[in-house]
Amino acid sequence: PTAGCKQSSEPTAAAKPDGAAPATTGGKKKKIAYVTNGVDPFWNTATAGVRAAEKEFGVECEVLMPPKGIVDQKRMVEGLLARGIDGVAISPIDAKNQVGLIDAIAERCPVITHDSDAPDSKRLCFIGMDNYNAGRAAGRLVKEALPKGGKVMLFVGRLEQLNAQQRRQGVIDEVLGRPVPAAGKLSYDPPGKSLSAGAYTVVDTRTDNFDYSRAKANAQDAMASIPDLDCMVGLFAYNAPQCLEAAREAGKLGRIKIVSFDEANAVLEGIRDGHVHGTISQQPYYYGYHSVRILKGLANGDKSVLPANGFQEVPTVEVRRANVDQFWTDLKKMQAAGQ
Amino acid sequence: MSPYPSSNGTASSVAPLLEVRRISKRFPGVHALKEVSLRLHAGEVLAVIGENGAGKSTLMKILAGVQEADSGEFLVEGRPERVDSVRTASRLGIALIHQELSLADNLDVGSNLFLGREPRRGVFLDRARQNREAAEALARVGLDCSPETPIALLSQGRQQLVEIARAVNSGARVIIMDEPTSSLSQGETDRLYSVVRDLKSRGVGVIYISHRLGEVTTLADRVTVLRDGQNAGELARGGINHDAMVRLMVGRDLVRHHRPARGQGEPVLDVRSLRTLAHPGREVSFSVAPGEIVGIAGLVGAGRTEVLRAVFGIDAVVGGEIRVAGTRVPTASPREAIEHGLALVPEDRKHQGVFLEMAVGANTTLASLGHRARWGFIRGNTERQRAAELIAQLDVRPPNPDQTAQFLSGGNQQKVVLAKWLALKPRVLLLDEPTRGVDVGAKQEIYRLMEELAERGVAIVFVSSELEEILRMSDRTLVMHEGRISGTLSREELSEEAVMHLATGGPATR
Amino acid sequence: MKKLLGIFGLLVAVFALTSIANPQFVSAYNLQNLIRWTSLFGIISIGAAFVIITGGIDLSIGSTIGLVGSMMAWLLTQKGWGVGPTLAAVMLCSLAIGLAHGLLITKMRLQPFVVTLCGLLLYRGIARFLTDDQSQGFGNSHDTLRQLAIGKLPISGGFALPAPLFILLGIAALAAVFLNLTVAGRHLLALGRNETAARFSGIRTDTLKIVAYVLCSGLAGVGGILFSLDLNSIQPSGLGEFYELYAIAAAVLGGCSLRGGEGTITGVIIGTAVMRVLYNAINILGIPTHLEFAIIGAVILAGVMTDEWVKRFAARRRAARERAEGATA
Amino acid sequence: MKKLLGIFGLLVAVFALTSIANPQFVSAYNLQNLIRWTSLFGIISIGAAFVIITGGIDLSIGSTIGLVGSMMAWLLTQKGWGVGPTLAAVMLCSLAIGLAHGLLITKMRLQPFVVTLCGLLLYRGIARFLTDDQSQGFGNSHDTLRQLAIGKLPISGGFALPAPLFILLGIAALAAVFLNLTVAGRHLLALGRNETAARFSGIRTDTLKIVAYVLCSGLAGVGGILFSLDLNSIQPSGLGEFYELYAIAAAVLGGCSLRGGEGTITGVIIGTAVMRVLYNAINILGIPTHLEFAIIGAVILAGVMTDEWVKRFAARRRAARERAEGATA
Ligand SMILES: Nc1ncnc2c1ncn2[C@@H]1O[C@H](COP(=O)(O)OP(=O)(O)OP(=O)(O)O)[C@@H](O)[C@H]1O
Ligand SMILES: Nc1ncnc2c1ncn2[C@@H]1O[C@H](COP(=O)(O)OP(=O)(O)OP(=O)(O)O)[C@@H](O)[C@H]1O
Ligand SMILES: [Mg+2]
Ligand SMILES: [Mg+2]
Repeated sequence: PTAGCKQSSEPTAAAKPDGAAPATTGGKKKKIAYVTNGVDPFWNTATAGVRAAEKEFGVECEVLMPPKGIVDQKRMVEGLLARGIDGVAISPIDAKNQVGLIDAIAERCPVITHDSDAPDSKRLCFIGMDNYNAGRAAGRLVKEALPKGGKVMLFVGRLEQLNAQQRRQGVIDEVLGRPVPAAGKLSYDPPGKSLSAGAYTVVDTRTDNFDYSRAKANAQDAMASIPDLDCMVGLFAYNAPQCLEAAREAGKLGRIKIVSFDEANAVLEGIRDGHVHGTISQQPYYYGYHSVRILKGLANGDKSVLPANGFQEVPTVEVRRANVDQFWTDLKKMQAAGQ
Repeated sequence: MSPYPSSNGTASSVAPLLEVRRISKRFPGVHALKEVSLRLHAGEVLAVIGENGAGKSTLMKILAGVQEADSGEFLVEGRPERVDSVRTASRLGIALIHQELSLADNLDVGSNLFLGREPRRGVFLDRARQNREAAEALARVGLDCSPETPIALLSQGRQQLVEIARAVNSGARVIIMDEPTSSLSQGETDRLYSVVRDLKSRGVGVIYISHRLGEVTTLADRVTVLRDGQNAGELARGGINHDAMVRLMVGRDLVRHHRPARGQGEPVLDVRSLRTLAHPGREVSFSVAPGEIVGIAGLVGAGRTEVLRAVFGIDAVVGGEIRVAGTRVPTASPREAIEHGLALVPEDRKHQGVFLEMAVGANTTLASLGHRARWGFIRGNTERQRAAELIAQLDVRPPNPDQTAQFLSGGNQQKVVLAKWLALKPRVLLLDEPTRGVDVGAKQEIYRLMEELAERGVAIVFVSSELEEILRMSDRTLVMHEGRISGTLSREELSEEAVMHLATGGPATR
Repeated sequence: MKKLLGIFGLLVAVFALTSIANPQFVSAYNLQNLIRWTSLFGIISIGAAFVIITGGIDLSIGSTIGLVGSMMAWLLTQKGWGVGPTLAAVMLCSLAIGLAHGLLITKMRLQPFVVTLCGLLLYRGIARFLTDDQSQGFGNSHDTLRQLAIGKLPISGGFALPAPLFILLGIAALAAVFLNLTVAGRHLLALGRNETAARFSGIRTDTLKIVAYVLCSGLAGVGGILFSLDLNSIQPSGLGEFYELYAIAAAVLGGCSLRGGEGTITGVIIGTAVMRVLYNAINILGIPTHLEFAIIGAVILAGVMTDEWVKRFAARRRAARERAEGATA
Repeated sequence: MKKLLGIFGLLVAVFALTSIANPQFVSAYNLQNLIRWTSLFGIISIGAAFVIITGGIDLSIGSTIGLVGSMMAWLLTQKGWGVGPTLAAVMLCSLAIGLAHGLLITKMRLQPFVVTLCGLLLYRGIARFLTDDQSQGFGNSHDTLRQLAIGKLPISGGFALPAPLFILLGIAALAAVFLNLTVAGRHLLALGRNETAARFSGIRTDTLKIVAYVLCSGLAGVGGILFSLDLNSIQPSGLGEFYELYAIAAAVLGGCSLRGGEGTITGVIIGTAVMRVLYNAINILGIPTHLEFAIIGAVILAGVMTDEWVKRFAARRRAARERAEGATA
């Protein structure tokens, strides 16, 4: 965390060892960039926040969504640095190993991380939430949905991503009633073996490499192979909607509980109709909003915008049938503000 | 303008069935046809002859709409027509049997026979009728196989018969045969004669291209000669004889010299009880002495090619052994065969001989590169030099090592293949139909070459379906019938009758 | 047909083994899913087969699916078009794509691999551009339309036949008739094996090739419509990625030769079924999903190899028989 | 060489336009990145070219990269192997993959597309299995080793040459010599043209093909090592996805014919450069990323088409000239 403050003492437009562009200077609109970790509806909501903040703070922010993972992310960042940029907010795909990349940005302009943090890097601050806790929150929703216990199956795009792992672990630990581990002491249960404690069983985790039809097939096959499956948890935004479709076709709506992450329309509809028990929203809108707000400040050399100990928490929201309508109208307002 | 020689061919009064005037055609680097004119009457057999590269095939392709002329007139029954595609040509009733096989080998015989002209019910294929008619068509050319046989299983010769049947069956009024007999043996050739006569009697006009002047003499009503892409003259029925034709083609008389038989001493090639895949039940044994020229005669499908392929290691053998100068040659490896001094000029030039898209020079040196390399590196100058020599030695036309091989005429491609092997200085040279599609001039050169090599002590084995060639060249003749050697004929015993007798399965005459 | 023995054996084997290992595999519900997926992928594989038979290849199938899928949802929901116009529009679009491929390949003599590789990038890009990278969906609307993909025809014992099956069967029937019984089909096979020979025989080779590419893209379009209706949430950047490879693999497994001129519709469908059954079996047996690629790759390879062995064995048998005859003769 | 004019023109054009639109494009920093990426992709494209020249294809390049990359990181960090043994192991692994491909294709007569398609699935699966789907990385260790990928050789004016460039140049030089100056190279081209005739000429066609596939996988292995060292973060299921297509596209752009027998190393490198410059230009010009694919697809297509046009035009010109001469003669 303190990494941020340490870094902040250095001049942001540091000398460029090998002739990269100087940051465009005060006169005209600052140009900043918002780099995501992929292409996903989730990031479209975040973009809405970016756009809103753009208007509010009068900066120009470019949103970059690398379609094919780390290589594209690296390539795009290099492009940004090459043409000169006044600040970058990035969601590292592999935080642990991308420290080098983030530090490379830090050499040329202020950099902050969002959604997924890289504490060992020279990033000035992190905007987001703790995926592990989010996972535990989802776990609580599962327990709520299955007071008498039952069989749970998890679905995710790729397990390699830190955020996926942390969420998954959070859900598992919560459902199996394990204690919260000390920070950085996360355990990892490799997929493929079914874990159970008390009335609850986490049967397995299925990955689909972001192929929606695989995601749906995985849900179907789960219901087929485990006729008495009680709950499906979608760890990525698109998983739950596919579980929902599968359940609907199987005629198991309501019979099989669905817990979700993020706020895909299908999920919110599902919650309202009572087909989905609930979802954990990370409020991506604020990722975008705060990123722009803070970068704007930093670009003008104003350190005061930095949050204490470099962590700007965006609280997760647990959406249930009770609060879904409110949440949805707010969401729509935010997205409208983005247009 | 070209002086048009008058002819007294049959029915010259009515407008000719087909006539072209002052046709010209250029290809990159070549002026294939220069104002060539040609005329064909109904019920006439017009032979078109000329050396390799004279432009025969090109002219025929133009007549059949495969290629378009740069300039010139095209008249059918006196009506000017524009033939820009095969479809228009066949609508006008013109069918071409290509010099190179053109079949789809994933289909059966029947489908190939009717390719493009399938009997149909609406959009549907009428298989029953197709098979029925196919059977008849095959019978007419004397091909004894079911219309449902996959074409890939037929030997070259049989495939050629299918192509002939296709054209004959197309109901065309003009049928062009570009070297139809090049892969046929005597039996099939005779069969073809009767087919042609039959067509003739039904008023079909036939254009017949062949380098076998004997055939021309027997068949043709009229002969048109091309030389270097120009009309070189015409011969009417009466005036058709070997020497006259040769004179018009090459513009000079060819001297034929007969040489004494030779080739004694220890055999350099010794084939013992060889059993090939095509005829696993039959054993083949023979040996060849240095400087000896051994011919293998037989009907198409007799298994001659299989024998050569097996000896050269292209196909695995079922049994038997092969020795060169006493040392046993490991079978089923052309490379080993080459190492032991064997070389094979294959029967299917296009697929097995030349590299069509590669330069002539590269073609000629390909097989011998390894032997002339230094540490696996090609020596550019030596290669170029060598290529030039070979091209000169075989008189390849055009003599340009950088010309792409596919733009050479059939005969010149054959020379290129020969050159590839001569570059290796083989001890035993195997030739499968060495003069297939090669004109008299080039033929003489190839014969001369064979003799030269023999003088130098090279043992030569050649498969030929041309009796004339067998009679002319071989010191000793092996006749094959259904996969076994049905007899061996010394130079004294050698005669057309003797060969045909053995080839058709008669008992050995000894 | 002989050629299909190996692959068919593989299908049966995997099917039998899985249903023994876990009876749920043959439960009505699972079979229904299995059939639906096989149908969806079968449709695009048949398209791929046509192009492969001409000796060509189409790498843009996946992107075409993506474009058609997102475009349909976009037109219906964002642009508020009616169902009829929308379907017409997207099908036209996919057919136009095929036409473009065909023209570029036949008239401009470009290599199919290159043309369709560009297509792969281009159509994906257009899809993302049109929709502004927003993921699309039908929500609860258009349920009638969606029946095309998720509808079922109930038959005895809680078992129902998914709608796509009928679409597949219809298309397959037409395709098989076209390929085996019509003159055009025969010409297609001929040109696939030896184009010059076909041209010399006066066959309209170019037209036929173009038709093949149009069919391929058209079927990809149908696939795109069905996939998006089935998923009800379409990500322009993701929908259909890699499907061209699945389609081609299925076609080749089913006995199409990439050298052209070979292939049967039955084979293609069996090939597709094998792939889908494998995916399904892996999930049903609870094998960790990250093993799935390895297993499928290995099994397909094994399948192709045994297939080859079978063929060779048959050939050797024939040779032996002839040898025997030869000896007696 | 003529064949390369079109594509080279395209490269120059894109380069010029971009540097005018945004001078930062030619900044030392950007050029360095550009060169590094071109080198990395160039290496694998050369491998692809060898296989393409034999008339084959290798779809498993990307997965091989993924496997080698993850395996190396896994051995170094998880298994604590030394650098030497690790490099040896992963290179052996990639060469073995090539050997397997070669043997299956030549001895079992399987179609390259099928074999390598299975490879695409298989190696990806193995990578995910080995690493248990955990993304790998070197953290801050192995910085010396990483110099292979991220190292620079400073030359005048703040401009430095990236290490991979030298690796590429080395490989390219060897490859070019092999292809143009050695007997084996000539034989490779010949067999690509007409395999039967090559066999009849006593060329070891099988051996040569195997060599080509070994080279291809081997270079993919080198690529895998460099990519993972460069990224310092390897996702077993993601690293190298689609790279086979990039490699093949580059090779084809560079004048390789998928019919075999044609291709130059220079061409391949130019082809790669075009693709990388395009990606980079789009970034530099701040074009919305979701247009990227569309633009690249369109430009490549345009490039191939103009190339074709140029060829035809040249041919027509030549014909006309000859006709004129003929007239005078
Ligand atoms: N497609 C082509 N492109 C370029 N040149 C060609 C082409 N086809 C033929 N030629 C050239 O045109 C000339 C005539 O060729 P053609 O095949 O008509 O000769 P031919 O009389 O049939 O010889 P052969 O008796 O050997 O078949 C030759 O010099 C040949 O090199
Ligand atoms: N690829 C093949 N597959 C199966 N059988 C074949 C094949 N090629 C030839 N045969 C058969 O083998 C036998 C010998 O064929 P081959 O070509 O050796 O005859 P040939 O005497 O050389 O006649 P040609 O004059 O055509 O050379 C024939 O019965 C032929 O049908
Ligand atoms: Mg000719
Ligand atoms: Mg023969």
